[in-house]
Amino acid sequence: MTSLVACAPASLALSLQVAGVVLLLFLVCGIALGYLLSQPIPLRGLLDAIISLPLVFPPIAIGFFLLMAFGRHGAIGGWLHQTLDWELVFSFQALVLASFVAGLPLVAKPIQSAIEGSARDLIEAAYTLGKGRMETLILVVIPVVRRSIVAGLTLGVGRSFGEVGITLMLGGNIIGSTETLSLAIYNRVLDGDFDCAAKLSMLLGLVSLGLFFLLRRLGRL
Amino acid sequence: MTSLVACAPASLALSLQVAGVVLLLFLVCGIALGYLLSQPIPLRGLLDAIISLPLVFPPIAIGFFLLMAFGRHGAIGGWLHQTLDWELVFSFQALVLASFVAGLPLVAKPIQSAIEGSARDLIEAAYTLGKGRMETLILVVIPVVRRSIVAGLTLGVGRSFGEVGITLMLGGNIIGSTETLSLAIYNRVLDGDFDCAAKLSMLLGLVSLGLFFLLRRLGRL
Amino acid sequence: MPDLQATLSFARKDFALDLDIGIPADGITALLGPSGCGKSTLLRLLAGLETPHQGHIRHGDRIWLDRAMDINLAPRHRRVGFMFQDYALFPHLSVARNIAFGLRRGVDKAACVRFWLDRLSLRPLAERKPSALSGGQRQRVALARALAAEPQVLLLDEPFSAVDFSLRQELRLMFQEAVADAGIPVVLVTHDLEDVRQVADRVGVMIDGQLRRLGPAEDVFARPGDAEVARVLGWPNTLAVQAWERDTARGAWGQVAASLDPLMRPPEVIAIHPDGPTPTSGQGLPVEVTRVTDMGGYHALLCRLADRSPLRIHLPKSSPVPRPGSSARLAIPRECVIPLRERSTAPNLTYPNPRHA
Amino acid sequence: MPDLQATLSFARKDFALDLDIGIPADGITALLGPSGCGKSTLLRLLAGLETPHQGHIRHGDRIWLDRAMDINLAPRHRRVGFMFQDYALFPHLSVARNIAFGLRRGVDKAACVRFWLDRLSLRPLAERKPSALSGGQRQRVALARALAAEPQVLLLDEPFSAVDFSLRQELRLMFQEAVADAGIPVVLVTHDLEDVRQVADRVGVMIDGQLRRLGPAEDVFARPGDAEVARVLGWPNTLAVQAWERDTARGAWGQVAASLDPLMRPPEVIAIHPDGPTPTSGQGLPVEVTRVTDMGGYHALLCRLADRSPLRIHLPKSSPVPRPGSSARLAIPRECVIPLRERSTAPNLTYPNPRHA
Repeated sequence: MTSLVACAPASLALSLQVAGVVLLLFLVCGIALGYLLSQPIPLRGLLDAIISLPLVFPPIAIGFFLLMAFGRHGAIGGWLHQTLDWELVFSFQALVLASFVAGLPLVAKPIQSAIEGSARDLIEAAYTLGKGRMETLILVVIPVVRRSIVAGLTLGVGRSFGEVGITLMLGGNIIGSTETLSLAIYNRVLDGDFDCAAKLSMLLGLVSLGLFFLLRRLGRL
Repeated sequence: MTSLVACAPASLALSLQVAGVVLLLFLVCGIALGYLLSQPIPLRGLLDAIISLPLVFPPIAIGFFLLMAFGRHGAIGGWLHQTLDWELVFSFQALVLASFVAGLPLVAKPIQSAIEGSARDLIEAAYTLGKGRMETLILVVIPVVRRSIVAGLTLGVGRSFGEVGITLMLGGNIIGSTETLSLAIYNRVLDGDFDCAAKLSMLLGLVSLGLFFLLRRLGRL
Repeated sequence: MPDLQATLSFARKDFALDLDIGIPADGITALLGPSGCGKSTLLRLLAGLETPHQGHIRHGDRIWLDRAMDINLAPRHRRVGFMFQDYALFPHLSVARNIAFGLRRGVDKAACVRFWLDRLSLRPLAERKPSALSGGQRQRVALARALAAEPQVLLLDEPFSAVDFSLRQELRLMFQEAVADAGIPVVLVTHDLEDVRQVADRVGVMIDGQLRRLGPAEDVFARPGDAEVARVLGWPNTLAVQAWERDTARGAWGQVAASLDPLMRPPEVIAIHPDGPTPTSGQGLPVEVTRVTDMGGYHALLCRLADRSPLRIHLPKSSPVPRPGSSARLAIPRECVIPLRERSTAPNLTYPNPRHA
Repeated sequence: MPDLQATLSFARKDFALDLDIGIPADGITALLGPSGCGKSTLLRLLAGLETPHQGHIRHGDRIWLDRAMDINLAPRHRRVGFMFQDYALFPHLSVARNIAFGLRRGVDKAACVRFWLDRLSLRPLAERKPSALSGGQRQRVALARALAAEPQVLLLDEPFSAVDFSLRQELRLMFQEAVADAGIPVVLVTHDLEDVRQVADRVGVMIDGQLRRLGPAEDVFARPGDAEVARVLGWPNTLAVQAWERDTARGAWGQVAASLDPLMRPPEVIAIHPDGPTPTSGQGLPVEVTRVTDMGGYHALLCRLADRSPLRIHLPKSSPVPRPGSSARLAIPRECVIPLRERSTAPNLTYPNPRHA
């Protein structure tokens, strides 16, 4: 019997760090995008399509395209390397990017449809009562759709624990550096260490079950 | 430049076969479960929870638990091995099971909410007009929510092309046998064959884009 | 002609329904009540779309529901024609196919559909989908669909509320003629007094899940029984009485002379009939006139009493009309003042089924 | 007191709106029309919640919208009080906070909220959330919230439709008193004639996205202008005329004597006022009486004419009433027969703004 920490020395902390950073990103971008998508803005259809794409697009393919773009010879990666001498691929930031891309539609879309479903009249009422867009967002939209915001964040963070496809490609599954909890389970099974794999699966399962019941209480599953 | 088939000799056919079998399964189980979940049946909450779980539960962990259950020493796998001399793990059926588990909530849940949203009155109307449950399903429910059924099936099949986590664990990523398109891309990148990986990613991307635009036309994304 | 008898108890969250109702097979019974009183739930219970916690429903000699004996006929075996508030037409079927949907086996489908298309003037719309129909047309299709299935009971939930005002009169007439010779119990739930006045032979009033009054329409309108029911029936002026002195009722609003039934417990409320009071230069109830409306055959005066509570009276065109904004005194004839309890506690205000009376 | 003037063109899918309207700052203007006529869209255009394709809106001397000059004031700068049909109260805020939401800067918040709580009898509900209020209470909160923001124009979309019938009279009075001294243009959209009769000083009738009639309430009710408008205003009897012979109008329904204006194009429709006709034993229009209803002050007769089209007449309580189901003949006095065109084509039926007249 090996202890949990001995099974995957860095993975638990790494997954928690990724989840934490992604949660902050979702808190800002998810709410902002959900609000934007519910409003009649120009190019809304395109923005919506880009955000929604990962719901259907295979993660491995997304990961590959991101790898090509952010790799040292890619369009964005090359520029980053030359100007900032910074390489995103196979780093902590790559893991965050993977989780962010995979989870963003799960955060923004429920917020969008909650606003469209129950806050449209209220937004208009706030406008007629003299409030601007920003005041309306803070005073009306966020408090009214708070349950959907929590649900969206839960789904998004849950996805970050489970994400494999993009993470494999962009993170590289480097033990001790970009080995997340999910990948650690896979690696332990490959090593034949089923005892560790079971422990890590239980841990991940418990976290997910917690998120799952939170979502059901919010009425969003 | 290598041809697509040379890149992954069996993967394209394998992914299409998995998608086809899973589509048939979804057509029966997805609609039946969507209808059941929309009706006031006993244990509905539990059934709903089991079907919805993969939306939050990490695929690698699901894969691990299924591997334990269906492996030669697992509860179900051991029985299958002893009575039928059949081993599911690392087989074609394992790939189907992986896609089915991952995609089922994406099929059943939209059908359920479409029925709850727009067919509830119609179902009751059919009952008062002398029809039973089965007649009502065929004469009223399926025609009325057909757009949601197509959308659900599209999402489910799309997921089968992109599934990695459960497939890795349960299928084993055996080249020539359980190497799906998504896994083939991963394997080519590991081999450093970026040319092949790009071609396969483009292929997978085109299929997914097709499904994606179908879904947007159905108004479901 | 089998009647419908039901005794039902039903509870859900903050709502409870508890009543006993008998509906004969001739004429139309209208159920009125404030929103949330349980009118629609009652219809759903009768149709079998909800199951009561306790209860008994009998149609003629046949038992549809008996919780004690564990009998609960499925909706499709009750043969109830149910018209939903939004009509619930099948959107993927044409008008003709909607009407044909519930036809019994052995019926000549084409002939039956043709009959109902003609009966409700729907012939030119036979091949349209419901989405291409107006509100009034949908209403007629829903009625034709319900009646074509030869129901044993017809239940209608707000049948005219989704229809434009100017069409309602014609639709009410069509409805009346279509069900006139059906010879089945017909129950119509509505919140529109005009519906009730125009089509109902019997009126039931539901408040808080209870049937507080049921009887022939004229009788219910003339003698509502208590003040809550009177308000539901559109009686405009119900004033709380704080004290009785001999035959005079007093409140913050003023005082009027009234005839008291010595056997009755002192009434808590008086209702003032709008048709009797007239402005007077002598003694009378002081009011402030807020608005005068020409209603065609008469003038409607809206007034405020001393405590600002409203009073509505109707003056014949021949009488002089006070100016809006002016003060006036009203002579209130004693026979226009009806003393009422706020809420009747009599055990059974249900009007007995005429067949058993 | 600045008035509101608007000229608007707006189109969306199968709906187009095209009109010219002037609303003075005194009294209440009610807009009536069948569902889908564009009443609510007009309110949204005035508030700036929708943008017209062409148009001009002026409030007093200030231009709110001018598409030609690319001026389009945002809703929050128009200072329009808008009452939504479902009230759109903020569910997470108490009644008091809802009312305080739109208060201008520099206003004594607590005092202003207290004033409006008292004015609309909401004081005991100040700390409740909207979900704990009844329909009528929500309506009052929505009105208080709109008025507390000191709007320059007040727009109300079906303000009484979500309220139980028996409360509407009192709410209408409260509404009238609350806006009486505001001195701003008030526009109320409704489909309820009773709303209009009780609160409106001016009436506008919209049909198919056009303002077909606008004027003082009595004037519009008495002279609707054409048959479509008359039906919206609740005139019950409009009959299509197939032929005129001297002063007699004929149709499949029968014939009646009518006075023709020789300058007018031959009218396509006659309207029969329900208050004049009486049963006669001599010559008259043959009808079948379908229903007789006691309306309190009079009897309402619903009849079918020769072609089964309905006719409604009101008889004083003193006259004898024919039995339902019987045939009768009606004497129709010439002054009760109003010839109308089905649809007026006069270029401008808009009532001129009193300030410019």
